[in-house]
Amino acid sequence: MKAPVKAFRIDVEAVSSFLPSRALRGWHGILLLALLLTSLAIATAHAQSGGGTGPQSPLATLIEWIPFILRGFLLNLGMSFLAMAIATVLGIGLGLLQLSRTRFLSVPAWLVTHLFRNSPWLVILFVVMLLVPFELQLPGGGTFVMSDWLKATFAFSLPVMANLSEIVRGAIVSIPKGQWESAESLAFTHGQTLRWIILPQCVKRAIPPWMNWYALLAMATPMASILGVREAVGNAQAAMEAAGARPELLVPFYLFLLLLFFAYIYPISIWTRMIERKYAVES
Amino acid sequence: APAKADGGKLEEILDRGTLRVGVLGAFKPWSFPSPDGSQQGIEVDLAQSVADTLGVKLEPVVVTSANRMQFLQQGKIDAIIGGMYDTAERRQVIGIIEPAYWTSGPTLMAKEGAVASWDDIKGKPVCAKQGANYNKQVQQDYGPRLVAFAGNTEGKAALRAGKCVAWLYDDASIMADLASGEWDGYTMPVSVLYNNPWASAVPIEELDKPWGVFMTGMAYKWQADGKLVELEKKWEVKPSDWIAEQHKRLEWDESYLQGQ
Amino acid sequence: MFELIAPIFQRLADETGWNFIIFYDRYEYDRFVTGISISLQLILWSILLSLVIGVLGAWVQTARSALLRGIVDGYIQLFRNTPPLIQLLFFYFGLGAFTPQVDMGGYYEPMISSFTWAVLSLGIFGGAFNVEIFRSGIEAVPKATAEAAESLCFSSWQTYAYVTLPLAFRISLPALTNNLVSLAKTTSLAYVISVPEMTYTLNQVWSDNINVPEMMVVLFLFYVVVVSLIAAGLHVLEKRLALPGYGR
Amino acid sequence: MPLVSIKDVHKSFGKLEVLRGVSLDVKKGEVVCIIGPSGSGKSTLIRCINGLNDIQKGSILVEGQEVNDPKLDKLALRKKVGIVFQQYNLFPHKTALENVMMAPVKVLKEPRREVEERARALIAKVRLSGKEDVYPGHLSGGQQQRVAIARSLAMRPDVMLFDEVTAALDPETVKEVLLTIKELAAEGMTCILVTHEMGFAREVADHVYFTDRGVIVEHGPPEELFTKAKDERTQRFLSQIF
Amino acid sequence: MPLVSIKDVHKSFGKLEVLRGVSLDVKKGEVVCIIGPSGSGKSTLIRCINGLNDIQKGSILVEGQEVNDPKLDKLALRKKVGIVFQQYNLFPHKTALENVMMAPVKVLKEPRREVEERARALIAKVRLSGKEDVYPGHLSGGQQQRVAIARSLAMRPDVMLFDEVTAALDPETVKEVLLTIKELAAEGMTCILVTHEMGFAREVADHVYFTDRGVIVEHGPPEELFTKAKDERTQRFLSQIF
Ligand SMILES: Nc1ncnc2c1ncn2[C@@H]1O[C@H](COP(=O)(O)OP(=O)(O)OP(=O)(O)O)[C@@H](O)[C@H]1O
Ligand SMILES: Nc1ncnc2c1ncn2[C@@H]1O[C@H](COP(=O)(O)OP(=O)(O)OP(=O)(O)O)[C@@H](O)[C@H]1O
Ligand SMILES: [Mg+2]
Ligand SMILES: [Mg+2]
Repeated sequence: MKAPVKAFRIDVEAVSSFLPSRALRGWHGILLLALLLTSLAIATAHAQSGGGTGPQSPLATLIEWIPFILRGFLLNLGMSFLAMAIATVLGIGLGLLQLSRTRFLSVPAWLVTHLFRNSPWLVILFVVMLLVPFELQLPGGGTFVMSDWLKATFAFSLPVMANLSEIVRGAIVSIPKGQWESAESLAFTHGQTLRWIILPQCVKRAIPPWMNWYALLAMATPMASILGVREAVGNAQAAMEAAGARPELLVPFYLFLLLLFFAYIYPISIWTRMIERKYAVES
Repeated sequence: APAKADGGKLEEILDRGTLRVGVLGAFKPWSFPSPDGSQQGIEVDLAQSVADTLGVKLEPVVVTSANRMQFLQQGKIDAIIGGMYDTAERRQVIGIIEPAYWTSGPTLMAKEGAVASWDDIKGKPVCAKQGANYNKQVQQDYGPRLVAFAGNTEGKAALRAGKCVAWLYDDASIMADLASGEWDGYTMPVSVLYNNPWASAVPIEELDKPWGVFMTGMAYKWQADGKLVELEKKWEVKPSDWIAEQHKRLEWDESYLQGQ
Repeated sequence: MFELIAPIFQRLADETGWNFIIFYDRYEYDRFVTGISISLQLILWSILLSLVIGVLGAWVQTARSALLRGIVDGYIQLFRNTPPLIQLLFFYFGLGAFTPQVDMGGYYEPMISSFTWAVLSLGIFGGAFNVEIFRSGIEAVPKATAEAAESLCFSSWQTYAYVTLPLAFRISLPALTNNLVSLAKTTSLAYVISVPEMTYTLNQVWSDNINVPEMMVVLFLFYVVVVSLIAAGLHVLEKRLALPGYGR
Repeated sequence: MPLVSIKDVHKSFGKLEVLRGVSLDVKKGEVVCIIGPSGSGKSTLIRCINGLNDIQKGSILVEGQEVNDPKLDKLALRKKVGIVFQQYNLFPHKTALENVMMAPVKVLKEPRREVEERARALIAKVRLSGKEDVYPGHLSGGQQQRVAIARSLAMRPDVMLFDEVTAALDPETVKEVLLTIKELAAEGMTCILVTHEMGFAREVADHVYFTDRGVIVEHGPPEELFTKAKDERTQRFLSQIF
Repeated sequence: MPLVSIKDVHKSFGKLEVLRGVSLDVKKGEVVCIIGPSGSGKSTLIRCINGLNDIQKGSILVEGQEVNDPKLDKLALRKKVGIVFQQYNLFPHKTALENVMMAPVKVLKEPRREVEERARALIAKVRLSGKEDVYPGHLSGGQQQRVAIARSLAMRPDVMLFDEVTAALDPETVKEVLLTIKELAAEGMTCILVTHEMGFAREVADHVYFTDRGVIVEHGPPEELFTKAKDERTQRFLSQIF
């Protein structure tokens, strides 16, 4: 057996030298799984088209509708970007409020954080979709129309906001107290210390979990289809209906959706893990 | 934005140059997407006829049964032509146009020989659509185990996969499915319950203003001049007795002109 | 129970308009109770299945065979990186069409009900995370401890079962708590394949009775309570299992 | 008028009385060392001087201004009083130069160009020319500590507090840091030092204070205190050190 | 026939040759000590004896059975050969008693009642009566090490291997552990010990082997080896130790 000290050193080196090959493996994984999935989709489509009486093979139907589904997927992407932006802004604010010294602010912030962290996304989605009005009266007198996808976007941003709030809080708490003190002794105000000293140091720690939550968020957007938003899943279902609701369409269509999301999310996961390791080695 | 006080909705539409009609997203053959993403179907054609008559462009807006009334109230759409039942509660919030353009009620679709009457579904799994307003009634009257899905596609797929004994839905839609040739071996074994007309609608304050009156005229014309009969043929829907009857009743007898 | 609370909520509805129909209408009450029971069963079985998968998967990941490890790795990546909603739909509609069924005359009593599909799908989804959690737990168990077991004649399976796993389980508990809580929340997705669990049931109730806000409150409360109970239970377990003398 | 004047200061953490009536004066240009056993309240005293800790009783005047006056502008105080800790606490996400420049630029809003010039001069003064663009993580402990000193000096304080600035360093790098402080003292900077380096205290201090259990037991010029301590506790402490 | 017979064993980790032809015989009831500088292959040798490491060349016979025979039942071998490591490696989730009982109950499927009786006797033997229900985390290092010895003995081995069992202990507790081993040896248990405790080796060993860089440099009865070492390396090693 290796001596413990040595083993530790070897491990650290192994991790850092491992990075490129790890990434490579990741790309291999994508290729393999993508191949597997497409071949599966094609195979089922073919196998079933043999006995089918429909005018068109399932595969041909799928290919005909792919642009339509992809257009829906663009909405998934759009919703995920926008929701993440909202969640980031609100999450940072909420995280800071949680640390506020006045209990008037910190207690409600804590409550909001934990309420949204502990509720299922679907339930939050229902709440926002059904209880938030379609039109918001703007203070300026105008009205802001909340279309379904916008409301869904807002709904998705809430649980992510709550989790980011916890991440921000955790990251700030983990900054050594000495950083606050030395900034204070250099005449930085509380706000300046936060803005210039603490938050910049938190960013690095928070990036991997932030990306992780983005991936989870992007994977949650199909839920909007339940409430009629025409994103990828909703479009795929509408396409199946338009193509005659033939049961042999289900496997290829849903497989295609799985593949679509996998192709988008998997690289993000790999990238997240690479960044995580890089920071782990650096610190 | 709310309608202008003076000219009303009709003027607003003409000024704007486009007509926004709320239609359902995946309701074949009334309104469903084509591969290029645009909507098509019977209701889209009806909406198109309104736009053509006004000489404006049609912009179909996909709505859901849950949000269509709010959309109309908020002015996001000018009218609904979206498989909507005419009910007393709805008449309180939106302007339901008479006459209706279609009629339908819940019925069952099942494999031949599986179900003979409504009483046969007691205790058995029946697929249904979430949010359909007759679900609870059917449940209480006939006692099936309702398995409700968010979309028609899933509900019908569940029927096909044998996950339920029948599919509880509007007869108009079931007849269209049966006529499509995709459902060989399936029938509509029971009569329609609580038959109900489908009506188009305008904002309630417009009902007696030019826009509502105009739509009433359109709805009358669809029946009288055979537009609906024609659309039944175009979309291969099993001709409905009600539409044929309405057509006969409302078609203006022009025979008196012959003697002149 | 029902007799006890019904009058109170009936009065509440009459006087304030707060329509908690599930507490005073027999039909809705029965639906609601069924919903709770189905939801709890769904959560319980999904969690159990995910744990079994996690344990087995993590064990396979310690195996020598690169093929086996590759398969488990592929499984993890596939299920971690696709939306659970689509997984559910795929399992239920896609695979559900190929599974054996018993002909009940016109309809088939499927061997695998929608409830079972939900358990399978959610269990496999949650399991993908558990495998990784247990694996890192196993990696954290000192190799020497396992070696000591080996030198005491434990077979590799016995070492895994009696030494590595119990220790790895303790190390993994905090991460496991997170994942199981999140899995419990994800069970609400079974709604899309019409498993009459809580979200589905209350959704039916509010579409039939137009009392959305009231039912939303009930729904929120239900999940907050369930999630807190699971988390609290696991915390107790964590305390109970804490290795004596090894402070964290 | 002394630059820093401490009178009968009392300070408790909860029930623990850490300072029990400490008085001490520091004149401009003077170098004062505080020595004493661990836990005797040296750090607490020094932190009170720049307002990081508040006091329960007594007064601390810096240039005639009461530190503990709630109406006092803390910013003005901290501009006058620089402090360097045992843990150097550089900002790890900024280079050495940026660490030095940060407070003048962000807090005092001085023009960047001017501050940069001064910062480079300060880095040269602590003998770290060439390390301007290096991040703290890549500097040795002694180098980091010298950057911390430069960072404090960049605010142009009137008095510098040093709290065991070499305690966390290896003997190798201790010297560099002490040398820097010695030069500073030679240039006329008013310094208050807490230190365990008796040789160094003896060499640079104008006056040495010995604290124990929250009071000043004895004080005087270094030769006197180190060789002819009157108090028995002082003698015991010094005998242990050497 | 010797109980353990090692002949010309070669063992490499990758390119590193750790054992380069080691031969050694241990008779029943004999106590053998292996000493030598760090990295000379002592642990490796001992681990080879109970099959935790495999070898590249040579043969290791335990009771006439070849350890490295792929057909050999490792379980049977390990029942015969107990081993105690420097890191005591108790199972932290089991009490002392459970640690001792686990292998006989789970692996040998012996009846619980019987095993428990034996385990209690063993715990008494290593002088830990009263600690049966204590978890390892609450035992001192020396106590843990003695539980580890009892745990090995519970399998009723024919020979015990000890690999620097006292190296991680504080001087206080070293004695207790050595005492336990001494008693064991006195009772006639065959023991192979790797140790740095020369005094102890001298006292208990029947035969001492000195290894360096993967070979046995010299061996003999302890008085001889410790006082009249012939090899220059042995002398140097011994002179450093004392
Ligand atoms: N923030 C605090 N809360 C509670 N007690 C504290 C705090 N800071 C310091 N103390 C206590 O006050 C006493 C004096 O601490 P101080 O750090 O001033 O001693 P010191 O003389 O600097 O010792 P050292 O030489 O070890 O740095 C100690 O008993 C310490 O535990
Ligand atoms: N699993 C392993 N892989 C690679 N090298 C190893 C392994 N185990 C031991 N070694 C190497 O083999 C050599 C001999 O190690 P061994 O542990 O047998 O020495 P030792 O005589 O027991 O030393 P010590 O007194 O320090 O315990 C060392 O150089 C060590 O680094
Ligand atoms: Mg101190
Ligand atoms: Mg060794």
